[in-house]
Amino acid sequence: MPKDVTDVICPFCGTLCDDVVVTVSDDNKTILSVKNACAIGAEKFNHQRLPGRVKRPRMRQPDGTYKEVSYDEAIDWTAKMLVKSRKTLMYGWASTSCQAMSIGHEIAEKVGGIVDNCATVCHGSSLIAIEDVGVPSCTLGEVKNRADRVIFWGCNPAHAHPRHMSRYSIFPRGFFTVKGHKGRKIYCVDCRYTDTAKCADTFIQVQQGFDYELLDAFRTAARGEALPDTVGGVPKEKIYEVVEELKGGRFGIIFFGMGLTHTMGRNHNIDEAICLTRDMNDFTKFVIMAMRGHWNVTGSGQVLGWQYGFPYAVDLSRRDQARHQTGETTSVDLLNRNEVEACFYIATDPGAHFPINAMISSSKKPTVTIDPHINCTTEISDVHIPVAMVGVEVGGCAYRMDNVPIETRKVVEPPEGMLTDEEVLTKINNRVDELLAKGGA
Amino acid sequence: MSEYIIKNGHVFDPVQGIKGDKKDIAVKDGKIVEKVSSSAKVIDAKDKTVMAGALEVHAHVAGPKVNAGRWYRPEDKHFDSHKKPGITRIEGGKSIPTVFKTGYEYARMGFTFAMEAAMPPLYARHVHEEIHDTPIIDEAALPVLGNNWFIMEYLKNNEVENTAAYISWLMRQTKGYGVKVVNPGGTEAWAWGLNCLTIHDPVPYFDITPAEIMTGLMTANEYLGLPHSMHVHQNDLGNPGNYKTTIETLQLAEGVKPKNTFGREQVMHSTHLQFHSYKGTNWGDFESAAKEVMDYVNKQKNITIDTGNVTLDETTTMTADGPFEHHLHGLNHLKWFNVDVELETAAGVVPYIYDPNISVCAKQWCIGLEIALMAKDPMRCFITTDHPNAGPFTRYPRVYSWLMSKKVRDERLNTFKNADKVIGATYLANIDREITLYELAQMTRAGPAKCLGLMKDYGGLKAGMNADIAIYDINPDKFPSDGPAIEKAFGNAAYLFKDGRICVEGGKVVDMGQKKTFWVDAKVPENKQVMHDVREKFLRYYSVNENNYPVPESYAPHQHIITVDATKA
Amino acid sequence: MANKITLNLITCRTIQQGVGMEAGKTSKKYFDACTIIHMHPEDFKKLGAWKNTNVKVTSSVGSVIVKAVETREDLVPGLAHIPMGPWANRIVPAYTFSTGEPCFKGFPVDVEVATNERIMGAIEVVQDACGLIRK
Amino acid sequence: METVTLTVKQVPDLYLECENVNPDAFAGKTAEQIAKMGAYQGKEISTLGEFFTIAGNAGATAADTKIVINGDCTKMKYIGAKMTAGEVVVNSACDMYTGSWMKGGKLTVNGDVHSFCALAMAGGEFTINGNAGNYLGAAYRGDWRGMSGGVLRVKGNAGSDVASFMTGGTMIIDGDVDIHLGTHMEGGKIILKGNANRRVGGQLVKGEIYVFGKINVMMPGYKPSGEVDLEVDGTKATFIDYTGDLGERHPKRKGATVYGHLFMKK
Repeated sequence: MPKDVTDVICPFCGTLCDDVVVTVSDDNKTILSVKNACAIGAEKFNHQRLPGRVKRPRMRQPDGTYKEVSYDEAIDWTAKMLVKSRKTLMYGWASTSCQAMSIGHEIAEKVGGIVDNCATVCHGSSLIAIEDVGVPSCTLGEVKNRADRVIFWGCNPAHAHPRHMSRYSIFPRGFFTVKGHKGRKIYCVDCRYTDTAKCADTFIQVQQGFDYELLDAFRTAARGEALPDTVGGVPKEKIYEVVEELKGGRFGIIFFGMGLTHTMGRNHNIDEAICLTRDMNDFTKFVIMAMRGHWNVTGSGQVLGWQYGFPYAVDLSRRDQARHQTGETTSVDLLNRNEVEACFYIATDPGAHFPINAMISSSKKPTVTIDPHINCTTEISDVHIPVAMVGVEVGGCAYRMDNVPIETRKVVEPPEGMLTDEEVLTKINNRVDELLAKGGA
Repeated sequence: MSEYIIKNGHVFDPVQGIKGDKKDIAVKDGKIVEKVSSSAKVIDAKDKTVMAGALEVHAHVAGPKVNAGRWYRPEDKHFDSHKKPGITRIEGGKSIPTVFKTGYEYARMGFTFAMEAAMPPLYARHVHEEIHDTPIIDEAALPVLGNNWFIMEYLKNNEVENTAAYISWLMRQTKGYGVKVVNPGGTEAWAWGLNCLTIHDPVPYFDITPAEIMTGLMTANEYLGLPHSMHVHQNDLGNPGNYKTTIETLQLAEGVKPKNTFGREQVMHSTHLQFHSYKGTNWGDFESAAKEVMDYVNKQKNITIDTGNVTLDETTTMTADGPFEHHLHGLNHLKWFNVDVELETAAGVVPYIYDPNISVCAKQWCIGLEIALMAKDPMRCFITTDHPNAGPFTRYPRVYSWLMSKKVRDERLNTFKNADKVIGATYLANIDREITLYELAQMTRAGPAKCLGLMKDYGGLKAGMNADIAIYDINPDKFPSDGPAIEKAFGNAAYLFKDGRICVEGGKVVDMGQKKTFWVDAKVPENKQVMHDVREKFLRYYSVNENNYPVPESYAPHQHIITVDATKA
Repeated sequence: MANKITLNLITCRTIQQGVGMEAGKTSKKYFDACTIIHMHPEDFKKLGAWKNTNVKVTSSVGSVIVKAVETREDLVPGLAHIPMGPWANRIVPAYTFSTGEPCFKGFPVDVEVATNERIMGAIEVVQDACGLIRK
Repeated sequence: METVTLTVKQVPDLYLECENVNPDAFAGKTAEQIAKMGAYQGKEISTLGEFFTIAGNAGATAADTKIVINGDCTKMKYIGAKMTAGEVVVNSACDMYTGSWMKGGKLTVNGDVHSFCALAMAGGEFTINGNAGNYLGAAYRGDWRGMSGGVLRVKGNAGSDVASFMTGGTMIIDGDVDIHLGTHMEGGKIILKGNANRRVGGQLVKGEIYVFGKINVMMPGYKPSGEVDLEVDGTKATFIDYTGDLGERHPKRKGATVYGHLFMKK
């Protein structure tokens, strides 16, 4: 008899919806259907049963083809690579559990790795900004229960966080927001008229790359100072009008995304948005939140935070200290500058998401990729170690975009003999210990 | 398990009333015993001081705001991240050490237990993840309840039983230890950008006052018979003139009787009292009110306090008192972190520099020391830095040196830039008292253990208690006269036994021990109303499902559950 | 016929790209979602191209072949969008301004019609650049 | 003053961390002792002697020590970092952190420097006879204390995020800069002889920026408040005085608000 697994956590985006219902086959091996998830989340669960999944590690042969090898062989190769390399990029972590990350960090500390997560090409800019000016924020339930002014700035939840608007930000009725959507004023600031913009009461079309100037104009307007006639293509009248509306609210929130983090000035755009938020607290209650992408990229920042004190780009290469300098110890910079000798990727696909010049640099170095599926990175790696899908075939702790920790659930069994991230990392850790005890690779 | 006998040491144990006498301490199977076999390993403690392991009664060492303070301050560890030789991991952070450094440093100073002072229930899993990764020391965490919607709604109608049932449910969900209150009502008001600065300010919408919240929680706490009392961070923290509110709050305990099986005698623990003992009307005429506050504390036996000593460092303030952090940011303009937590609480973080050249900071330093030095009963006054708010806990040895040597603290006092002004606004210059080793053992061992309801196992060296033992290179007959020597001795335990295992030797961590997580399972009669309310709130107002809220036991692999039974209350 | 126009390019997530990614990097869904460039109708006119024509997009770091399409998410003239993925990343400049973040949004590209050029597969487009395809 | 001459004999494969190459670390050491000082390349620790030929002994103190470095230093970090006195001359381009946390003495680089140089510089003279990278004279991540003292001169161009969180000292750039000059500045003086791309003085609290060339896009929070005749680094000219950033908080002194100033040469 098929059965329903309830309260399942969706391991796709930082919204970390926890109300998904997954129907699984009687033998716990196959996912039959998925309820409550968005299109992307449902696809992730469904991928579990797609044919053609790689079930054993593969190693690239001299002729460029891949040959299946045992887990032990792949793990031995990986451990030797790590022990030999003087500086290794250990990138990814955003799609695995906090428990797995911890083991990874232990390995990095022994072999001199640089641990970086997907924030590096995503909300890294936001983390820099928060390091610089802090961040007044809240949990998503606060937004649902209190917010009456909601701004989406350079983010497009309709595409990237599909259930965000219905669960937290636009439509839900909360304790002090009994009118739901009707009680909220929704603003969208973007260079495109996105599907999110279509849900907004007010759309402000900013010229691409002028967010910093526009945010500065908002702050200038909030202080009652003069403005030029237009800023970033937006007339000053509009800016004054919106600022007054925001001041008139009881609880305002700015959600922002890649439109700020990737655009010219990067961290400064967020920095200025945070400062605007801070200023608005002189008039009413205002908070701001990053729309974190990967479901557990926040978790990686948290674990690195409590173990080393930095949220990403943590350089343990000297083994006697932890360092962090965005622009130096960040993955793309390390690859651009050929600062590392080997690459270790886990739970990520830089091959698809890094600029090609960084990946060309990566492809010239010994590389191991640990990922459930074949992707653009596995196919330029020396070794691909497939693992169980975290959040589908194995549980583990994850952190939502508002840093709320939620335990993901196992809903089905992984393919027979398939190891989990935690198991693979533990084996690598043990093998590294053996090699180091013998004095190296 | 191995046996040890600690010989020839000067033992200070308030539990047995031993004041520096030479006494052998025997250890077997993790406990202190009357005697051990002849094969026991001998530890020579000649010319050394032997005490029980110390207990931290109030520190922010694990959880979301602590970690925010860590990762948003890379500058706090850019030149302060090192690996020491041996089995330890990399240790980083000055004002907010990483979890590894936290465990090691407490152990090196002779501590074996630390209470995380503020756990937002929705973030309990995070707190436990960090506790799990903190080596050696035992830990527990206090869920914050003073701005919780359930609590405010029940107490508005004086529903003590429902309040107690909810607390019981919440402690089980969060693996929590007791009842923490931070700026009652004020933090909920902060969700609208407001605050409650007196204990009679009504909480917006909830139609209840901070005084009613505290009285209700004290009653519920005793109804349940929890090991610890209500633990309160009062309203109006850190503002000149707040001492009146402080005394008024303490007065709420008058007539409330402790009811528990743990030997606890207080019904209210008022934390970091230094921040609440200010006279004056602004930062210009700001003065110490330590005398006024301590006169009250000394005569009111059912309250305990801790100091919150300013250590004169660059540090990171962090508290569930959201409006206070916003206020502080307005004063120093340094980076402000804030998170409001749905239905429960909030937290803020702001870096702060306690600059000895600024007289306000110097006065705060005086007030913290005055509170400890004016305390008549060292079993009710505990030394803290409200880590990291008044300074990092790693400065305890320095705080001890100021408390234990008038010479050392007067040297500091007299060299402040505005020494005359500081001395004129405080009492410290006229205080001659020096805390003795025995009093220190009361203030850092026996006292906090009793206050936390842990006196059966912690805080003393009596047979049957945990073999948590700190041995310091201090000869009581030749107590060091200079500050650095005192600091060195207290900062580098000659030995630390944790559950009968030597974890620190010669100031060096040699064993990770087997740390335990404590939590309290309070049994109450089945309460359908509360369970209905819980379901309702999760369905309608929380952003997570009820089934994803609890912290599973796997997060506390060596859990120690204290069970209380309030089913017949 | 103006054969080459210069546009300001951004790369962003789309829901189709997200679905395709979770279906698998080698899936048709992923290919269909990411091998496109969204352009404004006026820019189609300037380019002299029909909708759904293959174009060659060239930045300071390289070129890629994708299909030019119109989108329901309106752009302003002069602004173009390729969904994030290995195709977009063939032309994203890796320069980070020492922030760790490459130039994913807001860099100039030349677009020209390339009707007869083939669009590479997801893995091919990466392996090709890395010199891993044996000819 | 004693001179130690370092000549590169081996260019590192990765990057060499030269935190020991400064007068403070060398002081009181002979050439042999200097050769034995450590330098990291990733996790591998080697010695300065493996990478440099070292001639001459250091003086007794940092102030008595001059270091001259010849050969290719493009892959060497931290040269002259944290120096408090003495002199360093590098006849090559250098990598990151050159002269960072410098407190005194004189540092000259006859070539380009990469990013994060002169971070939180507090004193001394630092001259770059080439181009500088990003975050020149800025604060370390998270810190609100950038360059606070000393004089920094760049003969060529500088990158983005120059002088972020600057609180004091003087920075003179003969060439152009990219985006974000003097962001979050709270004191000190920047003289830019060339052009700036965009975002000059954003979120500036206090301090002065002089621009001889053009700014592509002015920040909206700046407003012209008149013209002044000034002599700036030897050049006499009329400047338009802009006050700002009006979007940012500003301190008050004796009841009057203190603004930052951006002087644009006419």
